[in-house]
Amino acid sequence: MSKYHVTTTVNNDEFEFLCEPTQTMLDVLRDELNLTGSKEGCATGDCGACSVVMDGRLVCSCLVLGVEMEGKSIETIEGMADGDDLHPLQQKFLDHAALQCGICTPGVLVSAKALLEKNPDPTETEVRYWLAGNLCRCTGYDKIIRAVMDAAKEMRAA
Amino acid sequence: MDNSLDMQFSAGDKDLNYVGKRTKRPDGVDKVTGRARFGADTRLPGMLYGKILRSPHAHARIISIDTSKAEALGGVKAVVTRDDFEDRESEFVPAGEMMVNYRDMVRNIMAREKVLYDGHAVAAVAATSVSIAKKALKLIDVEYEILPHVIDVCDAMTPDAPVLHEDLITEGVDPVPTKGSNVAKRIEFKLGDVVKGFEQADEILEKTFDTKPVHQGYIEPHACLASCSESGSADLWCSTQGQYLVRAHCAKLMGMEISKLRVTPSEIGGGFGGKTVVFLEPVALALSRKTFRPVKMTMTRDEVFRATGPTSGANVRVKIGITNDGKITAAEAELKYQAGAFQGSSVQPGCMCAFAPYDLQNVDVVGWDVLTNRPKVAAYRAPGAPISEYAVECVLDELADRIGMDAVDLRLKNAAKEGTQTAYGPKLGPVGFVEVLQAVKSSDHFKAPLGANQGRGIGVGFWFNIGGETCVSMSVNEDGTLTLVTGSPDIGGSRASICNMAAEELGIDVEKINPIIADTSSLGFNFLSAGSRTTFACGMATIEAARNAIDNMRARVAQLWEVPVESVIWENGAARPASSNAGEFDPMTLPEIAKIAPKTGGPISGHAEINAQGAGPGFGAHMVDIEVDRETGHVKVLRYTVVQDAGKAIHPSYVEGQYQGGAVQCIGWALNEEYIYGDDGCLQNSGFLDYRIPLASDLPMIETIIVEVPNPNHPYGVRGVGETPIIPGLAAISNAISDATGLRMTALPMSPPKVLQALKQAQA
Amino acid sequence: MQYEAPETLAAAVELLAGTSGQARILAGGTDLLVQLHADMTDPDLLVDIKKIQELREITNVDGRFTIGAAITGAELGEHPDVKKIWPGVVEGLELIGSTQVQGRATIGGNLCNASPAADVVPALIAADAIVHVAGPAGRRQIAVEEFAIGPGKTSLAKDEIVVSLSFPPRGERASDAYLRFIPRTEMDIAVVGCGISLERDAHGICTQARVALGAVAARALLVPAAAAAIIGTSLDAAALDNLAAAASTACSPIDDKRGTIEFRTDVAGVLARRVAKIAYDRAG
Amino acid sequence: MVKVFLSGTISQWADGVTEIDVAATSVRQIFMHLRQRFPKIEPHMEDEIAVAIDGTIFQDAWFEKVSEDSEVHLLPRVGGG
Repeated sequence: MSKYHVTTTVNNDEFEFLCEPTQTMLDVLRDELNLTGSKEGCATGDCGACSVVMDGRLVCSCLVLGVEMEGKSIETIEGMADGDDLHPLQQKFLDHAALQCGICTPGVLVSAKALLEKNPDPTETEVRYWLAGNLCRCTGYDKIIRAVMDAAKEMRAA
Repeated sequence: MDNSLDMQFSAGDKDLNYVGKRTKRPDGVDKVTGRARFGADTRLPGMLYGKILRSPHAHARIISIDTSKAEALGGVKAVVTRDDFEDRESEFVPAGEMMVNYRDMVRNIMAREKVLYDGHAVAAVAATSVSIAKKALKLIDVEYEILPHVIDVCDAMTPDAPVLHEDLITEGVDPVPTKGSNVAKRIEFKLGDVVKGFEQADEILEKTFDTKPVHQGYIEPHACLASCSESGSADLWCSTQGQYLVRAHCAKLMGMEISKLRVTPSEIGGGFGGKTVVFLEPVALALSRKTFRPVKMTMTRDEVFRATGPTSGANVRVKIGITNDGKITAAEAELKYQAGAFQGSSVQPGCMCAFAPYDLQNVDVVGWDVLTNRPKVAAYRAPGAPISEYAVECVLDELADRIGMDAVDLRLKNAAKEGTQTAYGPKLGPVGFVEVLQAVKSSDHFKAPLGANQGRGIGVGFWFNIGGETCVSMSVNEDGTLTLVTGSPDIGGSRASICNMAAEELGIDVEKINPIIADTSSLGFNFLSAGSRTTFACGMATIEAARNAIDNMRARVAQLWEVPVESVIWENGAARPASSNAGEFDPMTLPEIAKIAPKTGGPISGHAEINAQGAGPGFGAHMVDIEVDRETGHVKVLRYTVVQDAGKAIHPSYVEGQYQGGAVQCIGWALNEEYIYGDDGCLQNSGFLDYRIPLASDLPMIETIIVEVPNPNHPYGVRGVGETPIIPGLAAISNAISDATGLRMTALPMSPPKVLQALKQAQA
Repeated sequence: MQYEAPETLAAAVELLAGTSGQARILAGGTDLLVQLHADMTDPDLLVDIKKIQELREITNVDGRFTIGAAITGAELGEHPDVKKIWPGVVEGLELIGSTQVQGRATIGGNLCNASPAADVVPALIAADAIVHVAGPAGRRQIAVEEFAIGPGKTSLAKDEIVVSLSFPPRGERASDAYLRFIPRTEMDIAVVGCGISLERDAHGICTQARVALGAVAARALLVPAAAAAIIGTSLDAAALDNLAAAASTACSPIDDKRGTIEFRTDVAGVLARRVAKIAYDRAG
Repeated sequence: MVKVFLSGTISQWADGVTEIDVAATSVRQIFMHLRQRFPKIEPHMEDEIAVAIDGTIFQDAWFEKVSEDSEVHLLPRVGGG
């Protein structure tokens, strides 16, 4: 299978890579760019563990082809903290113990950040529906929702 | 058991600095930044990609496997089939939930004579890319002779059912059968005389319940990376609840010496019992041994559902007799549990737990372990217990109704307490069941009003909890920090709890302790992170290791002060004179002692190698409010409270997390989750789209009440907390639906079509 | 497999017409990538249509909306006007999948996937939408209820592309609604879906209605008998009973992992009732 | 003599006996006695039996002491998820 040359921006860094046309963005991030923070839980868009933001839109990177990354700007979990300054959401997840095993955490954080950028003052119901595509099997979501609400509050005050 | 550990909690209300505090988890930052390395996140130079060819049939004899075309494909470096795995003797070894048999295990990881379920591994390929490996799988020709299959547990027990293993003779029945069947085992637990007990009853109720297999649903699929060297040694990285058990199983299956196989556990993306067995690991090792190149294997979600271990589906009959004033006089149950394609369901703990929450005189529980053409079951939190306790709790609720007694009062009246003779064996030590039920009654939730079409239900749960073999090693570093080495994979934040206990013992800042989870070559044997043992057993070993390090430091200081070691005590992170009689010395802090360690005898460490005993049973209760949409059968969960005895919550946040996560798994199991098979015996919902685990939008907040009745066998009173939370919810939800509608659903899941059908039948 | 992302419709049609192998159109990819992952499809050519401007536009000419086939659920939901006039169409598209899927899944994709359970399709049928198609021979129009001909099958030729969907102009007292039944609250495929578009007069009498059902037959159905049950009424109890009965009667579903025949038939009636009330209230 | 109770499966392996008196001062001595008396229990002895002494469960406890007034129950070992 001949490969395609793609130029893209991930977390403000420009990357060039070669990929097979069947490789997904998730495959590319993990296998070609060594950005393994995005996780594969299903590869069918049902779990959200691979969530990234592409040109401002929250997407499952398993449902985007690597070749579609051409010219796009991608944000992944690896770009969320500013140096050793954690994003308020990351900090609140630690404070609220909003993770247990941690496999869903990168995807949940990326999704929650996209929510708060669109809606800085979401209701609990809005948070729950926005995150419906991010499966978590450990926490029962309770502490995740609390952490997101608390981060939103702190970010509004800032 | 080492009873030398002081039982600290009983020393009175000693102020605790870290135990019971919500400290920062040591692995937290790595997990919120995407840095933490899970099973599929490791790569090696020269790595190959392994893929497995799986059976499309539920039951078929393998006539032949031709791999020649796959082997000829460019980029394919190795193919393995049944011929690459040596057959093993029938030999049972403990592996978490139940015993496993190596003769079965070698057949489960790669089908031998027959394929026994849809998804059963038949061959595997290692290639230079995933796409080549997938292409190669299509080039493998397998000739099958398709056989009739059986999926349902009751069908599998009939005399004319297709038999999976013709040589399987039922154990525990008299006379011993002469012919093979799907029934592996009959077990029975008895106490007193149920016939007499039922004679004393005013009300007797008997009902039969069905449950479907459900999957643990961990979000991280199984993944591993194996690298065999020409020297005969091998490295294996994998996501597992127990690297030492992976080592034991793989060494056995590969014919390797234990010391030559080093297994390094990755961070684990959920397990719940499902990552206590091996699937990919021996196959990856076999592929690597053929190529002497690293081989990485990851499962797809479809493979996880089809070919790992869900829990049993079951058929359970329960009969209970009570007097008009609510005393249970007799309790009887018959449990038929699916084991999947090989024997070893969780029916035994199911039998043992069935009536364990109650103080009963007359009990008879019979269990059957039954094979079906499904994947071999694995543990799923408190294996076996949710199924049997669900049925019991539903029957009890109806009996409470019949005699006009409050459901909690009925349970209180019969509650197991210290000294209760259990049907499964011992008398109970101190347990917190009565306290749990009292906390239910005094909660706001219990008193809150309900609206139309709403109902409230409660259910209770019991799990034994376990201890087991554990090693911990702790180095006092030259700058006064500590490195804590454990061998227990952290599945839910246990590192934080363990550091809390270490900091408490040592009297130092918890953030000065850095824990790591060791590979199998760096620390002695540890049993699985399972059975709610980690905080209990690994905690006990940590406390002992800390005390060992403290003793070492006290000895150094005693030498320095030229006093007997007894004259030096350890308090608030420093060695101090035991009294003024010991001499006037300024305290020496841990960093001060660490700094001069080279002069006082060399590096300082502490260690413990224990087999932790005396785990404290865990009791819990769930209370749930639901609303039924009478036109669609949809059940909405409105409010949910978990009450459970933790013994002592070392890190309350992660105790709450266990309660909340377990409760939501109950909600999934009760309402929507199930394995759905077609007439062809193939699984139809092998993905998260149609295997419906609860979503954030399906749920309310999950309230928690932590009851603390200390376990006298642990220095801080810890009981395990991970297993019990998956038990009470199934019945609680069923009882709530019954409260809202007056209907008793007797089959799980209580999905909308079933609820609507029941509502229509009741109307008609 | 060859991947192409043409910038004009002509180029896209030419690519499709020119290939001798199997070609698939890539829009949001939320179904296609799942099929690729599961080896359910192995095309020789993938034509990504998201760079074609006409497919990415929403226009409103004198109250006639045209929505490009590659408009995503998120984009449609954010459009200031469409939701006011066609709330049912918007909610149909917005119900598909998660927030993540909404960022990708397109209105044309949901239509072309031709699933009997596709969420936007009953809403489009109720809205009397027209499918605009381009092919080597030029353009043609298809009534949306004629577009799917069976599960996974459409009336498109191999070298045709759905360009857009257009909607008739609306009266003042007109609106629509879509509801589906799923076991959870999100992330599921519709077990039953129902879209209703209606218009009422100044006295609250329903003057026009279209009722469509999803997931109860081999393709989404337009149910004229159900519409007839409410036209001329103010959606009184008897009219709603007749509506529900007509909706249930129109069902010819299957038993599968997502629902039973009995359940789907019952719930179709229940949903029709609920959707009609919402649309009626919105129209008022 | 120590009173030893055998529950469920253990009793099935011990020809249905549910209660025996054993002269023993440790768990290991009880086990040795059982091995001799009930050959069917042998394959299960290593890994499948836990002991409860006065209510405390020991998964492995050869050297644990028992005395005349100990109440000893043998029960199946449990694991967990």
